[in-house]
Amino acid sequence: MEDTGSIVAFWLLAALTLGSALAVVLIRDLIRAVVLLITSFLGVAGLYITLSADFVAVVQVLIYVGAISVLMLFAIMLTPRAGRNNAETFFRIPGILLAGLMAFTISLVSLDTDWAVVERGGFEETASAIGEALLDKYVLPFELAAVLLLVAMLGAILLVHPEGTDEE
Amino acid sequence: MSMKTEPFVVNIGPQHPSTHGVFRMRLTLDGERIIDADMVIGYLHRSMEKLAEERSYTQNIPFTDRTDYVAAMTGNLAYVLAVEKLCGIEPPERASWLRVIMSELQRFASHSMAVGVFANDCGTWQTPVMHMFREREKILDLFEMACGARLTTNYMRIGGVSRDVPPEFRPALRKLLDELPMRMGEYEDLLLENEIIVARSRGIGVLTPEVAINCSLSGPMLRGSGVAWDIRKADPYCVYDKLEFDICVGTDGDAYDRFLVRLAEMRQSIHILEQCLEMMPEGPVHSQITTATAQPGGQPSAPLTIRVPAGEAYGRIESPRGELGFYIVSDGGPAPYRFHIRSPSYINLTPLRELAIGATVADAIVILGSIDIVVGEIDR
Amino acid sequence: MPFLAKWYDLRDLGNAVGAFLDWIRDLGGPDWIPYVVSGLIGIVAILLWLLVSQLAFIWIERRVIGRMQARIGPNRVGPWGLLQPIADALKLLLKEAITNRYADKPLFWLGPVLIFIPALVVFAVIPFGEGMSLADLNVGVLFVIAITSINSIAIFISGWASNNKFALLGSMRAIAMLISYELVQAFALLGVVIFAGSMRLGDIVAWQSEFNTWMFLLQPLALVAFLIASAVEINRSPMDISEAESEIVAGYHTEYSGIKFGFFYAAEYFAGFAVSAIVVTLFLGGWTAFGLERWVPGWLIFLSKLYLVFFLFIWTRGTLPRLRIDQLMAFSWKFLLELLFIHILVVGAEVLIWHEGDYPAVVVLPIFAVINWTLAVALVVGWATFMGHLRPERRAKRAVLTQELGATYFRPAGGHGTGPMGEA
Amino acid sequence: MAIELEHYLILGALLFSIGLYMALAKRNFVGVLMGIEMMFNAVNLTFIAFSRFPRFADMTDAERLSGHVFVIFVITVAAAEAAVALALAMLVYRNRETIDVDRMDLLKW
Repeated sequence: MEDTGSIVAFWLLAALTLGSALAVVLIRDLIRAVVLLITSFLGVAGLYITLSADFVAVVQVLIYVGAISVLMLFAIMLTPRAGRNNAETFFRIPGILLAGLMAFTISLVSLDTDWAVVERGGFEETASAIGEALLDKYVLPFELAAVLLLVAMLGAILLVHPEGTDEE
Repeated sequence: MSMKTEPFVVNIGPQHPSTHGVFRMRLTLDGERIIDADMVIGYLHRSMEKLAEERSYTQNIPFTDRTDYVAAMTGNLAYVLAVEKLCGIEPPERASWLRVIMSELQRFASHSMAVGVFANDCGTWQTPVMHMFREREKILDLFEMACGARLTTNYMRIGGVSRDVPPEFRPALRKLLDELPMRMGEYEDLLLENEIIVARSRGIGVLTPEVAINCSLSGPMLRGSGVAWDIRKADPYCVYDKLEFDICVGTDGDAYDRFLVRLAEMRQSIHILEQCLEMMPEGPVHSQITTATAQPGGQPSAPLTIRVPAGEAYGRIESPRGELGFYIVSDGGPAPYRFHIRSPSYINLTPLRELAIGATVADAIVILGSIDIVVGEIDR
Repeated sequence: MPFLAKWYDLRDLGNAVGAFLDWIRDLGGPDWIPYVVSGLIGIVAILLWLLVSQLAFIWIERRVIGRMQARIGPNRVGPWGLLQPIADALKLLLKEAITNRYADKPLFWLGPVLIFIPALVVFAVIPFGEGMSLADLNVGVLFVIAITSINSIAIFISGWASNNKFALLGSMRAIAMLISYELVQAFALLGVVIFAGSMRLGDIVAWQSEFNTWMFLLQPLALVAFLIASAVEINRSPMDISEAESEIVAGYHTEYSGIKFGFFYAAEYFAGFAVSAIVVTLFLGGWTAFGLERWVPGWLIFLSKLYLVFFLFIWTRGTLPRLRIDQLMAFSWKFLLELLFIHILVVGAEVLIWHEGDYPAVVVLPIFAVINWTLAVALVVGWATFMGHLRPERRAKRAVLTQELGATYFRPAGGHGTGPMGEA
Repeated sequence: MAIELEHYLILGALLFSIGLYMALAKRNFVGVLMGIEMMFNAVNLTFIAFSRFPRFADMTDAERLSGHVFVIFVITVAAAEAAVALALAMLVYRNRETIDVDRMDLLKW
């Protein structure tokens, strides 16, 4: 990826993603943190597009931005007395150490390794190929994911359903 | 939603698009469900009952315009009936007929407001209200013809009405009556049969007849619960005993039935007005002014003060909202000793708390709309 | 200038843009400049068109609803009140934009801005005419669904940041609705995608033009479901529950005034145009109209269809009452989704039969249309009956007329009785 | 400077570390969940990056796209996980009126 557009796009999106991720850590107010997290998700979706993964990018927007963040907002709103403070526990220092170590190690390894990449260019179209793969090669995981989603949905409903009330 | 949330308090009103004035509902909500409701009234209190004790009997008539400002004619009528009962005055025949015409026109106008606003509360974007206003305007034109005012009519007088209707009144009313049944058909098709209004109001705010009677409700509220009760039949005043009409009752006692009863009563009003046009006699319109009067220029006016013997009287009529009664105590002086209004809007609010609890916010608005309050009458 | 040469061909405004770009390319300079310029031209054109359409439709909506409500509508500012929208816009600009003291200020500002994004970005993938699309993505349909889901975030933020109970209630309602109807929307579009075999909006239009049909003729149920879901998406009556005026004042934008309210107001129109554009593209043949596009510019056909669809939303607003939130949710989960499941199954089977058997489209498509229309009617009627919609306590009725003073006609809901039950 | 695989890997590593820190150190349950989602995102990013920059020249496009398929599964699982986790948070909140992880120390409801 050597054209100017890709390079500019990568750096901009990387800055957006990491910047808002850092802001999520630092900001105190939980609602604002979720809003920034959404920005971060959108940045990741943009990065997917630079990697010519259009289907995954759109799915990222649909699921992470449209669904999971809304769920989080709901959870924050439905727990009003829990406080909206996004503060750290006493794990702060070990957390920083561990995370720093992790970042350092992975970065070092990825820089150190010879990835022997073959430049193959981006994909022409991913959606149909992914669809075929899902329903052909990966049909069992696909079905399992469906079952998992169903189980998760039922579980979530059962968990939050107030005891002693019935749907009319 | 069945998700459990913290209860929180919402003030619907006093400034709110659908509290029909300055009425306030303090709702405690669990999500969208109402778990407690508090009615706060008094934002439009003008101390009418006390003020009336300082003014002569005739001077008090304009007050009755302003209690229920959506139905001023019936307010006038109930008051003058009470005073006439106290004095033993019998108004001339034609005056009684005019009173019936005016109160039925008023009933139609008031019910069309109630129906339109109810549809608004169900969420139509002003359309039924505007259409209802079209008919109401024509009725107000008739009022203007008869007494010069449109909203606060001040038409009834103790002993009759302020003046006879002009000659063009009759053809105008005739024209209106020819038009109204068609409009009513339209409203019944578009509102009564409307799927969404049915879905929104059926089974909402169910009042059983027992509760309705125990809360001493009256008017469409009571009839919506299936109790066939109408002062015009039970205690006929003016010339209602000579007229033929039906009591319209609902069968489920829900918001839809109250709405339904109002629409049906509008048809009955048309029926009554038809009979009035046929049967109304000529003659004087005030007991103390014997000549059948000509028009404004040379018209003698009714006396401004009257002597009322000591005693008490209760005059009641079927106003568009229910039993409107005036309880007058006189000590023989120029002003009433006690002037009490039994206002139907106020009493019809009694069951609102019970109806609202367990409903959703949207339902509460529909229920309030089906009660058809006029804040001026609640607070007086 | 040489690029003017091709302007005579109004059938495709892309020609003019292409000529302009060629001219720029000929001037030299880096190769990315034409890309940027073409993108900018597209964006500016779409924005200008949106603004003009919006101003026009504010006036049209007010006049039309005025007619529907037996009144005249705006008629004072300019001839026939035509300048009313401009006066309104000026008023909104000059009004004080109040920020509630306890509002979460950054988010309060963010809300009106964010609400624009989905409505505007959707237009990137809409083909206005042949080749007149800013970016005809190959996942266009999915993109549309994904982008519109950002709406719920914007609404939540503005409702939350207002720190107002009505706003909070409104945004809760809005999100609950949007999430339920996103599914309906996706399923309605799935049928279209299955038939057309592509998620690219341009391909779907081409498919409809190739087989000389409009998608709604083949899939009426999908169109109806999508229209309903769109009405929810853009908060149009009878689904304007999240800003229900008679209940929660103005819902999530209760606290907004001045130009910030103007943003919400404008975004509502933009979103309306966006869903109308999607409906036109996917169900009504886009910029094609059975060969008419050979004589009339495609974008004109597209725009006239779009305005007609938008008129439909105005019409419902002028006529229908509002549903209750739980009824609307139940309608999505218990009615539309089930119907769409069956619809998808049938559509899938049809496409399978068609492609396996390799039948000619002229024979197969009319048969499919008949099957799908019959199925749609049967499903709606059948499911409504099954859900008890025809039970007497859910139908309209008339008042009982009686002369019998003091009788009680009350019968508990669901019971069957006619005469008086006893004396009161 | 051209963008290579390493850029994406380091970006992923940084995002993962931020997520890890949040998951470890945040007090609020939703904060922890946000960290976990961020980690998912970081992993997904590396998957997509590896799929874009393959190691073997003879891989077919379908084989390269298995990374995308995996990401789809990860997103599915993340959605399911978020739903259940937030339901759990609601449940904890209902019983304890808090969703701070360091106060969920009863080992029972």
